[in-house]
Amino acid sequence: MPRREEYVEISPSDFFYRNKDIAGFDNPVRATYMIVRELVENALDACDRAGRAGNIYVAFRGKGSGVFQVEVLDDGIGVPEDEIPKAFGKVLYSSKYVLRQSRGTFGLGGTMALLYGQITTHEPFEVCSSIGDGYAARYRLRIDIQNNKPIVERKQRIKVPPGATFTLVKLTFEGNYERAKGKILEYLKQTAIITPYINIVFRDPKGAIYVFPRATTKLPEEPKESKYHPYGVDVEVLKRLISETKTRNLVSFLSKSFQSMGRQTAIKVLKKARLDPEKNPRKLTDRELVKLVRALRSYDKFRAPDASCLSPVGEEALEKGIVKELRPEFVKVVQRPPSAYEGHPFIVEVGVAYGGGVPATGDIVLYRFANRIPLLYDAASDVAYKVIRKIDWSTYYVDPARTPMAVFVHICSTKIPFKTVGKEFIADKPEIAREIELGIRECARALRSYILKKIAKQRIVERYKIMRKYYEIISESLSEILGRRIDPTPVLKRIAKPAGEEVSENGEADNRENL
Amino acid sequence: MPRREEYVEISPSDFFYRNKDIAGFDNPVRATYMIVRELVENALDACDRAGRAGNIYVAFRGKGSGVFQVEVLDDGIGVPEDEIPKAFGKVLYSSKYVLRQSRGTFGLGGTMALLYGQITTHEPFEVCSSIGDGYAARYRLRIDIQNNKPIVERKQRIKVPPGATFTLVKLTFEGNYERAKGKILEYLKQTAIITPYINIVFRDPKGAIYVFPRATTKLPEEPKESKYHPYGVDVEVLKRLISETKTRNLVSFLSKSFQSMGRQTAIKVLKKARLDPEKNPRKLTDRELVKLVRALRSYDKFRAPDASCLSPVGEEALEKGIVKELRPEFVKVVQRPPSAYEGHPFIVEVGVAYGGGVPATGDIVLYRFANRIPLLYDAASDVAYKVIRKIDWSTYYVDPARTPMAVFVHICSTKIPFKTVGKEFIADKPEIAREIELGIRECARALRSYILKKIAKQRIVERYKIMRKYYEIISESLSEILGRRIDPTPVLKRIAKPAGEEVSENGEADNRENL
Amino acid sequence: MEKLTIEKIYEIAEKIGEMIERGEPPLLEYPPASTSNIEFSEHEGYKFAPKYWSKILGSHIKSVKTLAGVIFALERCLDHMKSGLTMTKRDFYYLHKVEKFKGTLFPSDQRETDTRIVLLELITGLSREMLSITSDPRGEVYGDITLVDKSGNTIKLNKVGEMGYAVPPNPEHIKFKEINVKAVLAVEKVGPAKNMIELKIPDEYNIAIAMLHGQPSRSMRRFLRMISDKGVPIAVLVDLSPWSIRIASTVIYNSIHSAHIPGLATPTAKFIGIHSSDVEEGGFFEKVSKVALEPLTEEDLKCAKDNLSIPSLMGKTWIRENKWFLEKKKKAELEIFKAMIRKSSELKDLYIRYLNMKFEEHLNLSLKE
Amino acid sequence: MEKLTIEKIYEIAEKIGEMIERGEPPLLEYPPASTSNIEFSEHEGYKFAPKYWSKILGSHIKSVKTLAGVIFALERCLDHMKSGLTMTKRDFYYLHKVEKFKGTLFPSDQRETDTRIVLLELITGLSREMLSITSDPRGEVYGDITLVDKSGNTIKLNKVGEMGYAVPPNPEHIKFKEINVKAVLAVEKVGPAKNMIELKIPDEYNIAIAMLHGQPSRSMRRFLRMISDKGVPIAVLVDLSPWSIRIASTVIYNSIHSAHIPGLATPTAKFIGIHSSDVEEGGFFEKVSKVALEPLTEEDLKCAKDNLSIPSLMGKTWIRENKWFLEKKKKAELEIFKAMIRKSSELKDLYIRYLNMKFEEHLNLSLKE
Repeated sequence: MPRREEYVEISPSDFFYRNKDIAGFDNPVRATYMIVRELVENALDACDRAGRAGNIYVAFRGKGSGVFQVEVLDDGIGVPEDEIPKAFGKVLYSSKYVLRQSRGTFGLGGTMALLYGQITTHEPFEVCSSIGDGYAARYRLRIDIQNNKPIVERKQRIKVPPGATFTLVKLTFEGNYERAKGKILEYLKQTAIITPYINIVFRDPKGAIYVFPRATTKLPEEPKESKYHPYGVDVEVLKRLISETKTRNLVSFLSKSFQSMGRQTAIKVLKKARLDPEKNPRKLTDRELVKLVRALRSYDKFRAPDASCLSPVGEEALEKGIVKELRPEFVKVVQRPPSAYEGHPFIVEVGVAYGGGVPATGDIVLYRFANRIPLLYDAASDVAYKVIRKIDWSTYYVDPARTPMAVFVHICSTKIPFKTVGKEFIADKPEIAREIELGIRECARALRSYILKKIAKQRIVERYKIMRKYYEIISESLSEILGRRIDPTPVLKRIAKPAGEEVSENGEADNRENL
Repeated sequence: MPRREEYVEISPSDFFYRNKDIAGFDNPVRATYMIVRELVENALDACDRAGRAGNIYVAFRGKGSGVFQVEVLDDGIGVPEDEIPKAFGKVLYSSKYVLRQSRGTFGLGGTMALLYGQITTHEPFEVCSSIGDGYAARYRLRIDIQNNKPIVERKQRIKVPPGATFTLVKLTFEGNYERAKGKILEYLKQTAIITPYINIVFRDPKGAIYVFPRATTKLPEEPKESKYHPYGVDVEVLKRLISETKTRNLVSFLSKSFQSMGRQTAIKVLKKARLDPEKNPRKLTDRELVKLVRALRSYDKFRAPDASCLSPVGEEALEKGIVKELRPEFVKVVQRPPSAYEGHPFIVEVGVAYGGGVPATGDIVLYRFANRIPLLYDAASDVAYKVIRKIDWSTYYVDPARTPMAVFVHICSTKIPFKTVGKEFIADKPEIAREIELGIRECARALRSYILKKIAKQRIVERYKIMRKYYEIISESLSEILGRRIDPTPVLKRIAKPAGEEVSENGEADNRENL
Repeated sequence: MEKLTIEKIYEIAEKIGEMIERGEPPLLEYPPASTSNIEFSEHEGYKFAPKYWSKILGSHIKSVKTLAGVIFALERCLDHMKSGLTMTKRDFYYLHKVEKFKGTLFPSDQRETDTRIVLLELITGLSREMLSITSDPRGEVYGDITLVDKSGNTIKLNKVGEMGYAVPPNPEHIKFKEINVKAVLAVEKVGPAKNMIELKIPDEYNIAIAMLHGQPSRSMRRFLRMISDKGVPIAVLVDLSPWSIRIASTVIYNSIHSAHIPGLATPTAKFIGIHSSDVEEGGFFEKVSKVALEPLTEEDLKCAKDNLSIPSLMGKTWIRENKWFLEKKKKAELEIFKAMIRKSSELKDLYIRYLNMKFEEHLNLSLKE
Repeated sequence: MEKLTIEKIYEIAEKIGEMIERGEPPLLEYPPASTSNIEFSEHEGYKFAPKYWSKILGSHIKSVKTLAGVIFALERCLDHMKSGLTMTKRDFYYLHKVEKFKGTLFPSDQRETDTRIVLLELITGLSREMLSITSDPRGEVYGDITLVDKSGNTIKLNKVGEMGYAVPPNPEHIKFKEINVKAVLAVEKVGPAKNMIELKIPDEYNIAIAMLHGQPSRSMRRFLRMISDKGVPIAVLVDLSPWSIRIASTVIYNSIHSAHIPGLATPTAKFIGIHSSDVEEGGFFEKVSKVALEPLTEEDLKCAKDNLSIPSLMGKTWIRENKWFLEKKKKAELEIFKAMIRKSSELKDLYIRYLNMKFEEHLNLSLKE
C-alpha cells in the first residue's frame, strides 16, 4: 500500500518569516538595530536617487513593556503612490533588482523590518510618501505573510507643496533599545563618515537628540544602470538577454548587450564558439547557448567591467567625513581604479587616519563599508581584517599597539560578496584583497613619509644641543687627564652644521601636513 | 517634474539564483560537494519516511572539461507522480514544511542543486520515482527560473514490480570533483556513522567504488508531526492556527491546538490574558491576539516541548556507527533527555571514542551532526567546539594532545539554530550548550573510570615485583653497615598481599570494556 | 662530631634491621621540614622544633623506594666518612647511576637525589656536611685571624693572598687559634669588599672582611656563626634591595629552607646597611640618591611582596625597609659609593666615615679607636 | 705593566685634545673584535691580528656619545690606578649614574657600559684588568707553590687551607718565588678536585690542583698561563661534554670573545680527559659507561652543533670528541669515578691509575716517579 507524503508550497514572505534569524532578526537586540539600519539604508538610497544632499530624521518612541514606535523620514526621491503597498508589503518586490550599485542588495531588508514589527506586535505600519507632484499618499498597511501580499487598511491623500518629495515610514515593534543603543549610534556615526553629504538627526526614546551634520553638499556621481560584462554571464542570463533583445544576428546581439564588446571582439568570440555571426540569437540551440557562454567566459582580452554603474564616495568627500567625525592628526584617502571579480566590477576606497582624535584602543580601528553601508559585526572574518593583519606595519614606522590609528575600507560593487544574508562581512576574494592591500599600502606610504619628515625636522634641531653636551664631557675629562684645559669651541663650530643638513632659524619644524 | 523609480518583482527561484552563494553554491568545488550532500540528504529522508533500512547509490561520471553527471538512487518512499515536477522544479515547494524533524530545514537544497546544474550546463535533469503502485514516473525537467515553475520536457511511465519504491535523480553540472573529493568522502563516512542502518555505495568518476555497509537494520523511531508548543508562538502562528481550528471557544481551541495544554492550563492562561474562555477564537481583535500571545509566552508552568516529533539515532545505533567506522578501544554514547530552546524541542546525543582506530591528530576530533546530517565546515564557530574547549580534560585522565580521541555531537530539533543558510554551524544557544556539556561530561566520566580500572589492575601485578627489588637493596645496605646479613624474607612474606588488594592468578588485567 | 654521626647511622640501621627480621614492615619516623615544625624568634633565628612527624612505611609501595634510598645513602655516607672523603650532590646522584639500580633507585634526574639529601638531614637530625655531602663552597675571609683547618696547616687569614682565605665546604673541622680583629664585616658583593682590602682598611682598622658573593653559602654562614661564638661582633653590609634584606636576614636568622640544620644562624650579627634612611633626605647618600638609585624590576617587586610573608622579616627594621621598597619602588647598591666620589682618592675616607657611623650605631664600637 | 697603561691613556688623550683644539672633528681608530681580525693557530691559540679598523668620528651624532664615553672612562681608569684601586663592571656602570650625565652618558642599563669596556680594551690594546676593571674572581689553586701577590705577603699554596689559594681578580701583580710541583692539574669541578686534595694526591704525588669551577675565569686563565710560562706542564681534566671541550679549549687557546686580550691562552696545556675513548669499549670507564652516561639535553646538542663552527675546535682531537657527542648523544661527568667504586677506599687508587695513564700519554710524565 503506497504511502504518500504531503507537499506544500510556501510564499517567499513565509520563507523569510520562518527563517528570520538568517536575515539578522534573531533576537530583540539585534532586531532593534537591524530595523534602524534597514530603514536608514532605504532612506539613504532614496536621497541618493533624488540627487541632492538629503536629510534623514529617525525617531524612537517607547510604548512600554519593550514596545517601540520608530519613524524614519527622508527627503529623497519618494515612492509612487501605486507602488507603495507592494514596495513595502511584499517580499522580493523592489526597485533594487537592477545592475546598479544600491545599498540593499537582497531587496528585502525593509520589508523584513516591517514584517518583524507585525509579528511581534500585530500592529499595522504606516507609509507616507510624495514623489513631488503636489500630494502625498498615506497608507496604513499589513502583510499577508502566507500569500506574500500587502493588505491596505487605510489610504488617504494629503496636499503637500509641489516639488516636495519625501518618504515617512512608521512602525511598531517589540525590541530592546537599551542594549542596541551602542550599535545604533556607532552605525549612525560610521554612516556619517561614509555619506558626509547627508544630514542625520536621531532622537532616542528618552528624547535625547544626536545630530550628525553634513560636511559637504557635493554628492558622489549617481551610479548608472549598466550592461552585463561577458565574464558575469551564465546560461540563464544569456537566455534572458536573448529574450529581451531586438537584434537579429549574433554579432549585433553581443555588441549591443554586453560591455566592452565591439563588433570585432564579438566576431572573435563567435569564432571561438564556432557560431555563425549572422545567426539569429533566438534560434540558438541549448548546446549552442552553452558553447557561447563558455566562449564569453574564456575569451581573455575583454576590458575590465565598466564601473560607471558604481558610485564611490570620492577621496575628498571621504576625507571630509573622516576628519569631521574623528579629527585625526593625519589622514590619507585613496580611491583605487575600478577592478572586477568574477565579472562583477568593484571599486575600493581606502583611508588611513593617524593620531589626534582617533580612538586609542591599542590596535588598529577598522571601519568597513560596503556600498556606503557601515559593517559592524564579525570584523575578524572580513577580508579587510585579514589584509591588515598581513601587513608588517613596522615598515611604515607605525606601531598600532602604541599609536592610535584607524583604517577605512569602502568597497562598492554591483555585487558585494557577502558571506551571510546578514550582510556583515565580506568574503576573501583575491581580487578584492589585492585592491585593499594596494590601497592601504599607498596610504601607509604617505603616512610613513609624513612621520619621517616630522622626525627628521625634530632631529636637526636636537643635534647641535646634543653635540655640545658631549663635547663638554670630553673637554672636562681630557683636561683632567692632561692637566690643562681643552676648549671644545673650535671643533663645535666646525661640526654644528654638517653638509646637507640645515637648521631652521627658530628650530621649529612644521608638523602640519595633509590637513 | 517627479522622478519615478522602476519597481520589479522577482520569483523565489530568481532570488536564490541571484544569491546562490549564500546557500553554499559559491564556487565549483563547494558546489560539487553541496550537490552530493543535498541529494544524499533527500535520499536519506526518503528512506527514513519509508521506514526501512534503505540503500543509497551515488555515482559520478565525468563528461570532460569539468562537466559531471551525478546520479543518486534510493529505495525510499518515492515521490508521487503528480508532485514530481513541483517537488524538484520549484523553489519553496516541499514536503518538509511541517513541524517534524527532517534533514533539509529550508526545503530548497535539492532544487538549488538542480538549478546549479541547469545554469552551468543548460542541461535538463531527470527524475524517476515510484511510490510502490507498480509503475515509475520518469520525467525530464527544467526550471523556469524567472517564474519559479518546472518545465516538463518529457514524461513516461515505466512498469516496475508492485511495492517497489525508489527515487532516481540524475543531473549534469560543471564542477570540480578532484578538489571536492576529500570533503565528499568525509561527508559519506560521517553519514555512515550517524545513519548506521543505511547502506551507501559511492562510485567516483574514475570508477572507484566506496562501500559504507550498514551495521544494523534497526531504524530509529520515525518522528511524528507535532503541535506547537506555546512558547514557540507569535501572532502570525496564532492567526494561522485560528484559521484552521474547528473549535468554537478559546478553551477548546487552546487545548486542541497546543502541546502540554489541558483545559485547566488553558483556563489559567486565558485568565492571565484576561480573555473570556468561552469566546470564539475567530472573534479575537488584533489587540486580544497580542494579549493572548503574551500570556502564552509568559506562563511559566508548561511542560517542556514534546519531543516525539524528534528522531534521535539512539545510543545503541550511534555506538554501532562509531565502532564500525572508527574501531576505537573504548566508546560511550549518551542520549540526553529532551529539552527546548525558545519553544523548539531538541535532543542531544553525545559520544566519546578513545584509542584504537581513532585518528591521531594531536587534538580531539570533533564530529558534528544536526538532524542526522554531518556538519563539515566552520567547526571552530560551532557551539560544540566551544564546549569542548571549555572542558578541563585532565580531570578525566586524558590528554587530547597525546591520546587519539573523538567527540560526537548530534543535535536533533524541529528547528536547528544554524547561523547561515549553508547549514554548517550551530549558534551558541545556552540550553543546547548545556545539554552538550552534560552529555560530554557523562561520557568522559565513563571514560575516566575505564582508564582508572585499567591502570589499577596493572598496578597490583607490578607491586610485588617492585617490593622484592627494594628489599634486596635495603638488605644489602643494612648488611654492609651492621656487618651481618639481614634477610628480607620475613618481611616480604608479610607485605606481599596487603588487605583489600588482590592479585589475579595470571596477573593479566582485562582491559576490554564497553566493546 | 663524626662519632655522633656514625652512631646515629648505626642506630637507624639496627632498628630497621630488627624489624625486617621480625617480619614487621619497617617504619621510619621523621619530622618534616614543614612550617609547623619551624619556630622563629629574634633571639635564635629559625629553629627546628618538631611537633609533627611523618612516616616512611615499608609496606607502602610509594614509601619503600624512599626507605631503600635512605638506607643505601646512609651506607654510602658511612663509607665516605670512614675514608675521610666528601662528596658533592652530583657525586651523590652518580652513586645511584649504576646498572643494578635500573628500575629501582636509578634517578630520573638530580632533583630526585637532592630531595633525598634533605630527607637524610631530617631523619638523622644532622647537616648534610656532617654526612660528608658538601656543595660548592663560596666566600672568602680576610683579616688578622689565625686558625687550623682540615688540611692541618696553621693559617693567618691576612697572609693568604689578596683575596683572603677561601672558606671550605665543611668548616666543622676548623679550630681558631688567635683572633685579633674587633669585628667581622660581611659584605654582600666582592667589588666593594675588594676595594676595602685594597685600601688597607682591615689592616689599619683591625677588622676582618668576609665576602659573601651574594646569598651566602651554608659554609660561610656556619663560619660566621663559629667566629661569633668566639665573641667577635659580626656586621652585615648589603645592597638596599628586597633580595639583600633576605641575605642579611639569612646570615642573622638562617632560612626556612635550612631551618632544620642547627648552627647556621648568627643572631648576634647586626644588619648595618645600606638602610633606606641612608638614601633618604638627610641620609649618608642623600646627594646622589636621586639619580643613582635603580628602579625595582618586576622580579624585585615580586620579591618585596613575597618578603611580607617571611617570618624572619617580621621585625620592625625589616618591615620598615621592605615597606620602603614597596612604596618607593627603588633600590640602591653598594656601588653607590662610587657614584659619590669624583676622585677615587676620596673613597677610603667615605668608607671609613660610613662604617664608623654604622659600627657606632649598631655594634656600639668605634672603628677609629 | 702599569706604566705602559698610563702612557697609553696619555697618548690617546693628547691626540684627541689636539684635534679638538685645531677645530678638527676628533677621530679614534680601533680594530674591532670581528672574526676577520682574529687569527687562530694550534701553537698560539686565538691571536688578535688587526687587519680592519673602525672609526669613532666626533662629527657623527651617534659616534660622539661613544667618544665621550671612552674619554670619560679613560680618565676614571687613570684615577683608580693612581689610587691602587680596582672597580667591578657594576662599579663602572655606577660611575655613569650621576646627575650631570642625565641625557648623555647616563646608561639605560649595564649592558651599555659593559660594551664600552670591551671597546676600551680594543682601543688601548690592554685587558680591562690592566685598566683596573675586574670582575668577580673564581678559582683556587692548591699545591707546593710559593708566591707573592699584591697583598705583599709570601704565600705557600698548600698552606692556606683546605681549599687552597683564591686566585685574585688581576694576577698581573703576582711574583712566583718557588715552584715545587711537576705539573698543574686544572679540574673543571670542585667535587673531584676537593676529593683529590682530601686523598692527599697533590701532597704525595707533587702536583698542584687548580679548581676551575666550570668555565674558567679570566684571572684563572691568566694565572695558568703565568705558571706555564715558568715551565710547568698544565693538564686539563673536564667532563666529557660539548660544554667541557669548550672549557678545555678556552684554557688552551683562549676564546674568540676575549681573543683581543693577550696572555690568556696556555697553548702548551694538554687536554687529558675525560675522552670519549675512556667510556668506549676497552676504555677506562667501560664497565659503567652503559648506565652512568647521561643523555645530551636539547641545549647540549645545540652546543655540540655550534661547536662545529668554532675555530679552536677544528683540530683532530676536538673534532673526534665533538663528533662522538653528535653520534652518541651522550655525555659523561667527572663524578663517573664515584659510579666506578663500591667502596670509597677504592677511589684514591682509581684516580692515581687514571691520572698516571693520562700524564704518561699527554705530558710524557709519570705521576708515580
